[in-house]
Amino acid sequence: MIHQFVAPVTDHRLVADGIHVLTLHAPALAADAMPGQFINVRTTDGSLPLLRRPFSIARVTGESVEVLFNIIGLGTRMMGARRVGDTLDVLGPLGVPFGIDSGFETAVLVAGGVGVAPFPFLTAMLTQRRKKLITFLGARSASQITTEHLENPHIATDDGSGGFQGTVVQLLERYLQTTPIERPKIFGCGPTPMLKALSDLSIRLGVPCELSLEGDMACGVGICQGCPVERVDGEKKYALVCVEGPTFDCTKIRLT
Amino acid sequence: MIHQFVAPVTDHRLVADGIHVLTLHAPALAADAMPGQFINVRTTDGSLPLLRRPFSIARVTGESVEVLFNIIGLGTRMMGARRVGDTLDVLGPLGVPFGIDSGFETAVLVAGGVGVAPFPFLTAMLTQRRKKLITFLGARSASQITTEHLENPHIATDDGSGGFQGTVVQLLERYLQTTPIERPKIFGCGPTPMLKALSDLSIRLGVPCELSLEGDMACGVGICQGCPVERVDGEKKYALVCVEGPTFDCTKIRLT
Amino acid sequence: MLKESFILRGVEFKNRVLVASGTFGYGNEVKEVVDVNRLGGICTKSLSWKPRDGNPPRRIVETPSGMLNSIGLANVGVHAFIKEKLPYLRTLDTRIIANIAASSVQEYCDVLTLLEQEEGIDGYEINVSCPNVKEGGLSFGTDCAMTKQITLRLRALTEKPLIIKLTPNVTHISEFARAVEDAGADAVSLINTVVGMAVDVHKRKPKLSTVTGGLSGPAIKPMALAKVYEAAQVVNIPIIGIGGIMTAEDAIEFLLVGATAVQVGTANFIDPAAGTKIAEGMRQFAERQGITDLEQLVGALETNKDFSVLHSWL
Amino acid sequence: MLKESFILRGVEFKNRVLVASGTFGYGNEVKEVVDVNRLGGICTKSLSWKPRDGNPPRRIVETPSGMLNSIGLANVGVHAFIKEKLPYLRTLDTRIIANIAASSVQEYCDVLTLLEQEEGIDGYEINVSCPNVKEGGLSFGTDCAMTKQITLRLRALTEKPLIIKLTPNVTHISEFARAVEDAGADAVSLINTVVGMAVDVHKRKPKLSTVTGGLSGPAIKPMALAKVYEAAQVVNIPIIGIGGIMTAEDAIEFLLVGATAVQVGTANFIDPAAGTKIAEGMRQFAERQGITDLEQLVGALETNKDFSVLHSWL
Ligand SMILES: Cc1cc2nc3c(=O)[nH]c(=O)nc-3n(C[C@H](O)[C@H](O)[C@H](O)COP(=O)(O)OP(=O)(O)OC[C@H]3O[C@@H](n4cnc5c(N)ncnc54)[C@H](O)[C@@H]3O)c2cc1C
Ligand SMILES: Cc1cc2nc3c(=O)[nH]c(=O)nc-3n(C[C@H](O)[C@H](O)[C@H](O)COP(=O)(O)OP(=O)(O)OC[C@H]3O[C@@H](n4cnc5c(N)ncnc54)[C@H](O)[C@@H]3O)c2cc1C
Ligand SMILES: Cc1cc2nc3c(=O)[nH]c(=O)nc-3n(C[C@H](O)[C@H](O)[C@H](O)COP(=O)(O)O)c2cc1C
Ligand SMILES: Cc1cc2nc3c(=O)[nH]c(=O)nc-3n(C[C@H](O)[C@H](O)[C@H](O)COP(=O)(O)O)c2cc1C
Ligand code: FES
Ligand code: FES
Repeated sequence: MIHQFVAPVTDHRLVADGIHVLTLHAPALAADAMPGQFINVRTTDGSLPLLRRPFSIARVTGESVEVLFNIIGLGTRMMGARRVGDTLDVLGPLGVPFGIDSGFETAVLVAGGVGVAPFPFLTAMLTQRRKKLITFLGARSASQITTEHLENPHIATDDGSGGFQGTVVQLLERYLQTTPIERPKIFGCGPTPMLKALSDLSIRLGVPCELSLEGDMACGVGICQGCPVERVDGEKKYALVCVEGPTFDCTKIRLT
Repeated sequence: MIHQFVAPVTDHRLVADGIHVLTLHAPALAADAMPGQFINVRTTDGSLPLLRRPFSIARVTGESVEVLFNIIGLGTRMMGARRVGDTLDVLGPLGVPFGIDSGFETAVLVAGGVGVAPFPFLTAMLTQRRKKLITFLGARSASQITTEHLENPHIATDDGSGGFQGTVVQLLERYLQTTPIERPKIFGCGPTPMLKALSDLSIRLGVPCELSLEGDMACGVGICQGCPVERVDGEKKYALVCVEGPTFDCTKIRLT
Repeated sequence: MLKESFILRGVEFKNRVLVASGTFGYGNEVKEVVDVNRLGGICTKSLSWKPRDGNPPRRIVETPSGMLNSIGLANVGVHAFIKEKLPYLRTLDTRIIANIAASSVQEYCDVLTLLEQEEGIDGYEINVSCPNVKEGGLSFGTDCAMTKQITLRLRALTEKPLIIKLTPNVTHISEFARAVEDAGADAVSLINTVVGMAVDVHKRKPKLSTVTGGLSGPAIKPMALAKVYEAAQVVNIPIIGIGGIMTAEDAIEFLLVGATAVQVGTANFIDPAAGTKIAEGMRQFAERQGITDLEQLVGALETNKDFSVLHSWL
Repeated sequence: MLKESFILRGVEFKNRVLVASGTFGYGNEVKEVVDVNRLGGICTKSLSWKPRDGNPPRRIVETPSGMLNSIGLANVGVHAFIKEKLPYLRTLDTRIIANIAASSVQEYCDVLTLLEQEEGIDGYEINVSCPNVKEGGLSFGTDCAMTKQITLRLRALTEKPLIIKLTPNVTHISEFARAVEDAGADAVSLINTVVGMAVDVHKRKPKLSTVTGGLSGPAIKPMALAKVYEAAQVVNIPIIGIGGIMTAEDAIEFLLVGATAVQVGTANFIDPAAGTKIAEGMRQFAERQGITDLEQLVGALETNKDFSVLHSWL
């Protein structure tokens, strides 16, 4: 069930270079949310920026919900300026969660940049379900990486300042070449080119893979039709990222 | 000479209920400004609010300039959120200063609400010139009154919570009925209806009077033609508040 | 007690705030966070004969205080609407306006005729901002004769309220308003979105897949008010004002310039309850002003008659 | 070395950023804070035959990411311009475009003829968004035949660059662009302001004394880009893009959709040095992209040819 509410900010910290985590007191959201779902946040009272901004639910603890983000433009700048005691107008939980219940033994979490956002929550829920976990994290450099609340992290950086030098998908591919994984399922989140590479790899290897997509959203609830992603087949040409996703089986959609 | 510069905020305090004073380090402005002049301030980097906001130069001390304001809408809200260390983009000094050099012995300063803004600076310059000073301050209630850096203050409040109950112009009129003033000149600043009443009174009494007008401004420098005030006579119908004012001899303009 | 309602061809709307087509889906998407029964009415997403996939991404671009969209009228089609969406809408205690889009006059007629057979539709709003395929894709809505013809044809097919939704992308919207009034429309609604575009300077490509799209939101409110005011000078049928309405004050601006009611569009994306909050805000405003019937605000703008809207120097 | 200049009828402009009429006065108001010689050109405030007082206050209203103005073309008149303003403008090392406004075709001709006798004017920009008194005050600029006639008449009077400034308040701006091209204009500039209004709900009055006014600023940029793009599809003469340009990226958007140069308007009020900063930003952008001549950006938008600007579904 979707809630709309004004949540007080109870904590705001930096967990890595430029990576903010805001904690919101949001009991109804905390009760209903599942990993992979997102919230749509109003970053200002005025009309600039006009639209809400979508953020993954990064972690749920008790009655609190965390969001993890970096500063991209005006909306995230407004979020980054929020202090303890300020509030945020939130709509959520939205979207289809990751499929975490069956069909795999080992969850392989693959994040590009702030694509790590949904993974602390996912990690917690998978751990509850006694799944094995391996996490692959990519970023431009080591300072931008956070491994908080993640299991078994492996790191790739573009500049080689930490872990493997290269992309996180290259790192994953090398890992899989050498290390057998028991009944794996890949969960990916990050920029679209990375997701495309990840999708290609998992299809090539025949490993099931779910991706959390980004997309331009106006409403976040299936009304505006603003967030299409092309389907591989089916009678409808597009799926809506906000209500049919943001998580998709990578074989069902075509990334461009 | 007009300057455009980015000034650091060196102090921000409340001097009365809802009345903010920001201190800016602005040496060139401090050197050139005269009382009655104003600055045009960019309150945000973005386009909301789009236009600069005009503020009287409230006080000059060394290389610092103060502005005094209350929060009306978005622009002043952005100003009120400025902290020490933040900056403001400023254009100024702008406009024609008060005439302070000749033709009077006693300066009668009359302020409605935040119309008090230009008077600390004016008081300092008049004191330098060894003029006598009396100050009349009006506000809704006593908590909104500041007498900082003013001489000989008399107070009127709408709710009677301080001084005379009534308008500041009524208070002035009573005062003048009982107290002879040597070669007076009235300096007025405040909302237009108050200025109109003050203008009527001074014309009736034959006391010279200069008013500092408000007006909707886009440019503040005489370009946009957005800030007309009707002239009493002359070949041109309107004067521009930003460059021919904001200070005007009350007999030269028609307030509506 | 404040009278909030208004009547269109005998159909009473409980208040003057409707939600605009394309910005409230089919009424069921946000039912958990909005009491939709407190709306004056719901204009459905535009319905075409066949379902439409819509345009390729990117369909949405934010602009200063506005947004561009190029949805391509993605909609389930009128048949699926009747089967899947209408049953829910019928359960609501608010007026349901079916908004119709089409690429030929015949398609408009076909969709309306089909809907005429259904219970639960209180009226029609005709989206004429659609490409006329017979005329090489030129928009019906920028062609006054076509707009009139559509109105005439549809008027003959229904006794329900018929609202023609006008596009602002014309020189004199008042001509269009008058033409559809003459053709028997019960009301005009305006404005639809304003043609606009945005460019990605790094990719050297339009941000929207279709190059241009429709601008909506607060950025267009000044323009929308001027269009409604212009139309109000010439027609006697009610006008429904649309464009950038975010607050009750915005809505009242539209009433004052001559709108009988308003539609709230983009604001629903920012706050799904925008429409009900605006209706509530209008009640509060009316109470503060001692108004007993919102009709007292309609066209109540005092203007200095020395100046006229169209003829002034800028 | 980046080539920034462009040529109009043999007159070279040092760069592609001009300041728009009415937003930079007569060039001398902000000379202390802007190096005006770093501008590509200055379009003067519109000049009419007689001085004009302008409209009564209120003339300026802020709107979301935009502003409405109803100045009423307050200007010193062409005679005072020649006597009082032109001597200073002559001292500048930038192009001076005299913008002309009038209420009859004859007045346009008279003003231009008078200016033709003066040194120091590099070209003319014709503001056709003026009321035609003979036609009851209908705007010249929304009447394609009138716009063409003005162009023809003025073309016969000057060998200097003649730029016709088009209004966006028309259905198909491309028709107007083509008409003035046919009539011999050297360029079109667009857009002038968009008709808009704002209402004071407490006073129940329009905020502007003239009811409606002209909307400018970032709010209109998407619309301005679409109009320039539309015009660029049909004319071969240069287009000067105007509307909501605040940054170098904004200016480059206009170049990409087909503008040869741009004018910066409302931005000058927010930052008097906006024009020079935008010119500088364009240089930096070009350098980063390895562009040697800004002309390479003009019309360089890559569009998917399956979609066409005017005919898409929204
Ligand atoms: C379902 C979903 C979940 C998300 N979760 C997170 C999260 O947990 N943490 C996080 O940091 N970010 C997340 N994002 C991305 C986040 O929404 C954007 O970073 C944010 O909207 C940017 O807003 P802004 O106003 O700061 O930037 P803007 O000023 O809007 O944009 C700046 C630039 O970034 C581009 N941009 C903006 N939004 C997006 C987007 N959604 N996708 C791609 N490019 C974009 C713009 O085109 C522009 O060029 C998520 C997005 C989606 C769709
Ligand atoms: C020369 C000059 C000097 C000024 N000096 C000071 C000063 O020292 N201290 C101070 O507090 N204020 C001063 N003002 C007024 C100040 O500029 C406005 O309060 C400010 O612009 C409001 O901006 P905002 O964005 O907060 O409000 P907005 O959102 O712009 O406005 C909120 C409401 O106030 C009205 N309003 C806005 N500006 C004005 C105005 N200038 N006159 C009348 N009504 C207005 C609007 O119409 C609106 O209804 C001065 C004005 C001028 C012209
Ligand atoms: C995403 C989106 C989709 C829209 N879809 C439709 C539509 O299907 N039919 C229609 O007549 N208008 C449609 N509109 C136009 C709105 O109904 C409304 O006329 C316009 O957005 C202006 O109002 P606003 O500024 O309040 O949004 C759509 C607008 C948006 C933003
Ligand atoms: C206050 C103001 C005055 C203007 N005066 C004129 C004018 O005299 N003549 C003219 O052709 N355009 C005039 N314009 C229109 C601008 O030149 C420009 O076309 C328009 O503002 C759009 O550009 P912008 O969004 O960058 O401001 C004026 C605009 C403003 C805001
Ligand atoms: S964001 Fe509106 S439908 Fe997906
Ligand atoms: S504010 Fe622009 S002329 Fe006065």
